Amino acid sequence: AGVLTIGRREDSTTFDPIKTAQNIDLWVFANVYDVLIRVDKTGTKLEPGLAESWEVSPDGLTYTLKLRDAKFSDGSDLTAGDVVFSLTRIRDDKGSLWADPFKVMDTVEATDPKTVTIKLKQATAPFLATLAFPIASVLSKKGFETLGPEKYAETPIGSGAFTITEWRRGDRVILAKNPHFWEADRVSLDGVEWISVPDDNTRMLNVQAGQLDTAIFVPFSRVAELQKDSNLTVHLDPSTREDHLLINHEHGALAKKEVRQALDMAIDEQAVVDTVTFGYGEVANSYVPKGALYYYADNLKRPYDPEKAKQMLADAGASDLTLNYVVRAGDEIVEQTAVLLQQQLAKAGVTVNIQKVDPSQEWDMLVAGDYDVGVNYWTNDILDPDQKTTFVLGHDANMNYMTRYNNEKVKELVAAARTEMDPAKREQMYTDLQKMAKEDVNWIDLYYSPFINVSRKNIENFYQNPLGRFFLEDVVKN
Amino acid sequence: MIAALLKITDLTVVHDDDGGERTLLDAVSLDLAPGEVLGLVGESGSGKSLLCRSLVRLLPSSRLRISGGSITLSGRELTTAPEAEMLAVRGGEIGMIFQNPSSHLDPVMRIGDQISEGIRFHQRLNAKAARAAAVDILAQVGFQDPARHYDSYPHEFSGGMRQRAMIGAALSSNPRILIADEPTTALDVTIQAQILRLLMDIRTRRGLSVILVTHDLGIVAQVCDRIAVMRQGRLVEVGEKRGLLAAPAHAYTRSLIASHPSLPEEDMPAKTEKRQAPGAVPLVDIVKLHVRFATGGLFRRGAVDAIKEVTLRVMPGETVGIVGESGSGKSTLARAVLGLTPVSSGTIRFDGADIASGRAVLATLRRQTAMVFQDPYNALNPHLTVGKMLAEVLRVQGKIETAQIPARCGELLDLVGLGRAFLDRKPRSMSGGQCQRAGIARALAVDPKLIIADECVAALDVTIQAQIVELFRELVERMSLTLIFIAHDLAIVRNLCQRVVVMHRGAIVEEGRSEEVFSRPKHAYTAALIAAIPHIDPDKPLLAPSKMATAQADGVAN
Amino acid sequence: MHRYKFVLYRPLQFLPVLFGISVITFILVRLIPGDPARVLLGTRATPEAIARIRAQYGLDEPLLAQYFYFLRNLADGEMGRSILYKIDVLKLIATRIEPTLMLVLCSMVLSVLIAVPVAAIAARNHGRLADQVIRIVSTFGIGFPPFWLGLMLIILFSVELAILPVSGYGNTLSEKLAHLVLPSLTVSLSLSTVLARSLRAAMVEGLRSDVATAARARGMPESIVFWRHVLPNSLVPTVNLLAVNIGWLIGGTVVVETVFALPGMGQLLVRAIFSRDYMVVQGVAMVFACATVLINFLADIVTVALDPRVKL
Amino acid sequence: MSEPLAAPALGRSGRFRRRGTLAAGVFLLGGFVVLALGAPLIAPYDPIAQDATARLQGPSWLHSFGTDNFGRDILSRVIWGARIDLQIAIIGVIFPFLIGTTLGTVAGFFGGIVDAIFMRLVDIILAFPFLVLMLSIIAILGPGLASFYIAMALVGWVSYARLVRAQMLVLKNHDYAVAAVSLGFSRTRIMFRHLLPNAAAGSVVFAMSDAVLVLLNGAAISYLGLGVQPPVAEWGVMVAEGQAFVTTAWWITLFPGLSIVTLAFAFSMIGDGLADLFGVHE
Ligand SMILES: Nc1ncnc2c1ncn2[C@@H]1O[C@H](COP(=O)(O)OP(=O)(O)OP(=O)(O)O)[C@@H](O)[C@H]1O
Ligand SMILES: Nc1ncnc2c1ncn2[C@@H]1O[C@H](COP(=O)(O)OP(=O)(O)OP(=O)(O)O)[C@@H](O)[C@H]1O
Ligand SMILES: [Mg+2]
Ligand SMILES: [Mg+2]
Repeated sequence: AGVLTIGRREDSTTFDPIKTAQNIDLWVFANVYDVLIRVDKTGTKLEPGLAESWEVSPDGLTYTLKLRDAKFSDGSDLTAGDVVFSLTRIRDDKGSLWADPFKVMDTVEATDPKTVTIKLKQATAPFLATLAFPIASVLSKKGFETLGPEKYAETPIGSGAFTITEWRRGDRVILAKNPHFWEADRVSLDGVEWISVPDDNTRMLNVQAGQLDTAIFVPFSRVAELQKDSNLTVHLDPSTREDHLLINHEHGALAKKEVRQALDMAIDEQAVVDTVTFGYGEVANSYVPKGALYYYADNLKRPYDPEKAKQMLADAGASDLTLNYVVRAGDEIVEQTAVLLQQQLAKAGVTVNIQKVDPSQEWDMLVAGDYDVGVNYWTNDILDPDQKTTFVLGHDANMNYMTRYNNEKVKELVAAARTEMDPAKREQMYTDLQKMAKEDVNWIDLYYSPFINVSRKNIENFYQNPLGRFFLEDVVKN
Repeated sequence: MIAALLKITDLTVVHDDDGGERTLLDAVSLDLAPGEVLGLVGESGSGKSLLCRSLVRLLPSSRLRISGGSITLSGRELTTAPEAEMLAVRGGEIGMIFQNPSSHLDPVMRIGDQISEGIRFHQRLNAKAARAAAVDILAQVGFQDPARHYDSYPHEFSGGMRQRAMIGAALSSNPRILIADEPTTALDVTIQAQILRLLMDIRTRRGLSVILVTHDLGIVAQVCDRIAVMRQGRLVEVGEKRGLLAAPAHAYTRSLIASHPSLPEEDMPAKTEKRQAPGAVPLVDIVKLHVRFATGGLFRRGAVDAIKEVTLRVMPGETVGIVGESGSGKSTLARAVLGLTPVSSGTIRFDGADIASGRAVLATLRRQTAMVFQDPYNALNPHLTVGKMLAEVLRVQGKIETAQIPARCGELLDLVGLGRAFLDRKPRSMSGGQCQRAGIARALAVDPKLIIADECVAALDVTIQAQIVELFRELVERMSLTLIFIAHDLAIVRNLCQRVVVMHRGAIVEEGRSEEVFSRPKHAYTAALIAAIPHIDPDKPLLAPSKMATAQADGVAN
Repeated sequence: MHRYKFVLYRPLQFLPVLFGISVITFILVRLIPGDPARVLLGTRATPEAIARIRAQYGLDEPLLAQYFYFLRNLADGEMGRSILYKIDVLKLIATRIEPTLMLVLCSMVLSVLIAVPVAAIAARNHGRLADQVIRIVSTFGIGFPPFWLGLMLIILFSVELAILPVSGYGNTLSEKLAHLVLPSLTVSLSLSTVLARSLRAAMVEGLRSDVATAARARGMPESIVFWRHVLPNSLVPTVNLLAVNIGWLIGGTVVVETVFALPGMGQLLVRAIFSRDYMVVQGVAMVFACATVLINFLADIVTVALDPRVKL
Repeated sequence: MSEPLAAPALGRSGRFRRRGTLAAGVFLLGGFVVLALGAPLIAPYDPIAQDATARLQGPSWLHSFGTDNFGRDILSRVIWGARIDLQIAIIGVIFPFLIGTTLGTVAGFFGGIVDAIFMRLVDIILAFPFLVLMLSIIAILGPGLASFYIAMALVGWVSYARLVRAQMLVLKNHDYAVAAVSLGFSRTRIMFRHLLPNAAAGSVVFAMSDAVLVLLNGAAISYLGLGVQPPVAEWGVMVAEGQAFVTTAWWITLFPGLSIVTLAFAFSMIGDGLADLFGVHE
């Protein structure tokens, strides 16, 4: 019983699942809306959600989902019609930010009140994982139509463990236990408050002073101190976050594979882990996060060797390399990494000019190719590696995540892996992809790091899975 | 003589300097009898104000202190009395009127409240009774509509009304002694006369003793019973007024009386007048000049006619005096002549050319005329040394070669009697008289045909005043200058100018040869002005009822 | 009463000011590189998706047309829709205005409550120890970065002493006030020193002034001289200083809001600037501008009330 | 009431204080200038050299102000930071000062329509949320000192202009201004040579407190993440970055913080001293 208060950096922007791409929103959707298929606590398996069971036709084109008896928070029944409405809306709504991954759906039909049949245009291996994505939340068709999009985005009607009673914009989202949740017995809390506390120090002090039960986004620098506090538990939950150094392959010497490899060798990832993550991270050897589906643990880890790097650069005719390093302002981690890498690269004779810009502008510069290197990170939204792989290596509209990396063989393999339905073969394909990416140095993998949260000792089962979902339905407040 | 009400014996006030002590009041002894009016005169800085303030122990700085002597008020020692007791003495026993009512009245408090405040504190009356008492006092000091004026703020009053309010505040707690420190110096002669009469009235009605500080011997001669003369912190002479004025014992008193600018007796010889050739072009020719200032805000537009229909002609070599009360438009006229203020209608010709006809005429005008300003401190740029200031004028005017500028600067200073040591001085380190002379030197640097001197002696000591007037007289004679001399002190104008113009409320009311205007004023206002001048001869009473009536009718606006 | 007539026509002068501000903000936010659609779409942006969002918010139209819409909306009392929050900007501002307003108000009151007695003590002990101490402390007080000061206050009052809430904004008025104590204190510590310094100077002058001497000469005790004559005369310049500072404060609450997690306009503004939420930036800027203009207007009225000589 | 008179003018201590304040302020500021100029000689370490073995160490003999999370020596960073912060305070004030006094002089002197337009502009800038301007300009031009200076200049001039204009309105009616006109001096000469020097005293005093504000604005911008480019040592950035360690490694924020406060103190003292000297009030 009791109300769990959680401090986070920012407040939500909307509760319309298809109109946001921000983690800050997505992570709360999971508490309010249920999805057809869920990702489990380990972040590696799919499990039944609103769909009790599902079948995929052998050609991989038809999905038949059987719905369980579930109700919306207003007490009305959740039917196949609601599912059809929600899924087609993602694909067709003008304001939808997520239309692309759902364009593969040809038809979505309610074959009976408890059965939904989805026909795809082509076989797509990650489709089930996509359905587990919070944006694929099931909305109440009737509720949406009576409330209208704006009101619904403020006080939605969902079928999740909690329901929104009040949203004080900029301050907090107040959730109450949803009595109609089909797993209502599982929920111990009376409610949850997501409270925005932007300043990291203030957020931590709130938990230390006992004014918040939990706080997320604990800075690495605070972990040791918080661990010493006997009233607190620090959670270091495995995540799919992976930080990397983007390289613009179109800029001068960076087009040469050897130069990129030399840069990789000039970077001491372990030092980054030690200094920036205070040792709570782990050196990355692949773009696929450690522990995630198809992660290739034995992938190459280039040793740190500035001398050799210098030599390689000289051999490649790039001994006086000067790099324009774009840094996102206001992100402590990114800035610290930049300061560290600047010094490391200097040892290999590379001059790094740090250019700090505000986040939207950084984005613009990356897209425009107006940079040489820059640090970024990615957390998976769905458990299938396809989403990230397509963005990073699939040569889509994003120019391979703005790196302008270009390798036809990789491109073909990414496409093939998406439609391959045999898990064993897919695993091999992704292993190959990881090796090829490493060889080409599409970017430089830096480190994996956990989600770090802190809670008071009286809070039990506070857990975040690697995709970022909080299992608040299991949390107990003593 | 009756027993003294206030007895000062060997009062000494010193100033603690960084090094040692400087004696500012040196063993001053003085009494004041009940009902007596004691005039305190002396040069500026002689310690008159300090003496007054010592009586109520309100010295202007913490570095000043009473180091010896005693002050007894009806037998009670004040120099050592506890502060609480002094609270009752101040206001309650000794009331004070200050020279400058504008700065001594609280600008954000209603006049009446400033008076009733003292009543409530000293007489422990409630608000309502205090108000009634204050209204009564306002009536006593001559306010026509005291109930209404109670709620006025100081800025809504004229200078004379403010001074009367100040007197009201001083009287509010029924003091036995009134100290008036130069109560009329800032005021017009006509208003001055009115205030003095008020003081005397109150004295007779209440049986007050008054100490009246002034530097105008005329005033003491008119209103005081006894006169005390101070100089450099010492009391040099004290005595019954007639005796003292008739036979001053001390040399300083004699020089003071000698430099008092009196209107010469009617039989004084007329000034020699340069005859103008009949066809000569007037240097300044003003025809139907009208200057109007817009006042007020967006919705309450009003206008003040500072100059109305003024026609005036000044021939080369003439010395013309312009007199008139404060606000009568004298300065505005001067500025208009020099093209420093926009003219509403009428023409001004300088040496035959209309000054509104173009920049060229204005430029000529500015090369041939110069102005000396009323306020010696404000008229000089505080950031420039006298030498730099003169050099700049010479350079801009370009009448002499650059190489000769330094020499010329020196000459100019010699001419005004300052000496070359002043080349490197800034105005801040100079006395008022010295600043005024620097201002005159600047005017001479232009090598002008015409000098307009706007009340350039009003702020000065009588002795320095006399020096400056003498300087002008010399200059006019030696350099064939044309001089327009503005003042409200008629005696000086009478001494210096051939012709006089009397202004009243923006218009010229009388004009003519000085002797004539002063001896046979045609206009009532001129007569009132002349009558209001306190004469140093106590037997020529200022406060004769008949003349006062005219003065009030014409000169004083409430 | 005619002195207050400016109350009627002064608001007319606000129009050109607000118009100027609308033009400047409009141009300024659009000069900033970066694209709201891309910010909204995040990492997954595709060119088509971007184009769709831009069309939806009218960002693909010519600038002049956009400005025209903005003005037309403004005339209708609307400020467009937030791209980030997807609701009406005015509605969004309405949900965020109170904490900022309260913060400014409380800081102002607190600053005055601190500044007046401090200045009074300093001025009445002019040149003595108390004065020197106050001078030095206040001179130091100006130099503290508010984000650091705020944190120290939290650690002291909320964590160590546990007598005040760490951060946030409450529900009831008393809760809100409790939450506002530390933020206002943070602002006041620098604001009040500025005020106190000005006030002290005016009071020192006032105590030496002829007005004070005249009151003393009427036998008024020092307390009356000070509170009835010196203080009222010293307030006029301070009111204007306060108004100017509040103007700055209104546009600059973000740091304090961030440290104390106050869900106010400052935070909204910064987030809007960073995500290029044009409409919100414009809206907030307009609201801030109106508030500043209003504050100055109030200061004018107070000045006129305090000093009968002033005519506007 | 203990004292006979509670209206003491500047007493003995007063005169000493007047000179003393100014002298002490100048002395302190001079100290910072020496630190800034002599940084390469005085600073014991390279301000940007990292030392992985000496991270987050408290003050010790080796590192008297301790080290930060990169193992950089705080003392050296504080010393080198003096260069940047002095520059911020000075440049951040000089341009607004020059622009403001010039515009204020012209507007106040000419009055009329020039002044009316000018005042509306001032109103607009005063009412314009400073932060929007600051952040926009930084976003347009990119973070860094140049943008900061430009933003400060665009906004900061208003205060100076208002001060000078108000003075000009009074001074231009002063007799010595009228005298200058009557002597045939040109307008430019009167404005800038005769009136401005007298009108500028208040601005000069204000510039001193403004320098403090500029420093603090710089720190606030750093807090929002848009200050100087890393790894440059600047006090505001050091405090802002050190916030993460405020409870664990207090020395990272304390020393740069104290430096800001002390520099602010120096400027305030000079301002006070000048105010006394010129006889103006803020
Ligand atoms: N606050 C002060 N500190 C030091 N010296 C002072 C102070 N006030 C007055 N004095 C000195 O005391 C002396 C007497 O001054 P006081 O004001 O009494 O002169 P006064 O006779 O009233 O002159 P005036 O006719 O100009 O008013 C002067 O030499 C003056 O310099
Ligand atoms: N700039 C102005 N704006 C509005 N009214 C003005 C202005 N200058 C002067 N006046 C008004 O014009 C009238 C004449 O003023 P002026 O200064 O010429 O008088 P004055 O005779 O020189 O007085 P004083 O003896 O006090 O110097 C006064 O009523 C004054 O208030
Ligand atoms: Mg005197
Ligand atoms: Mg005049």
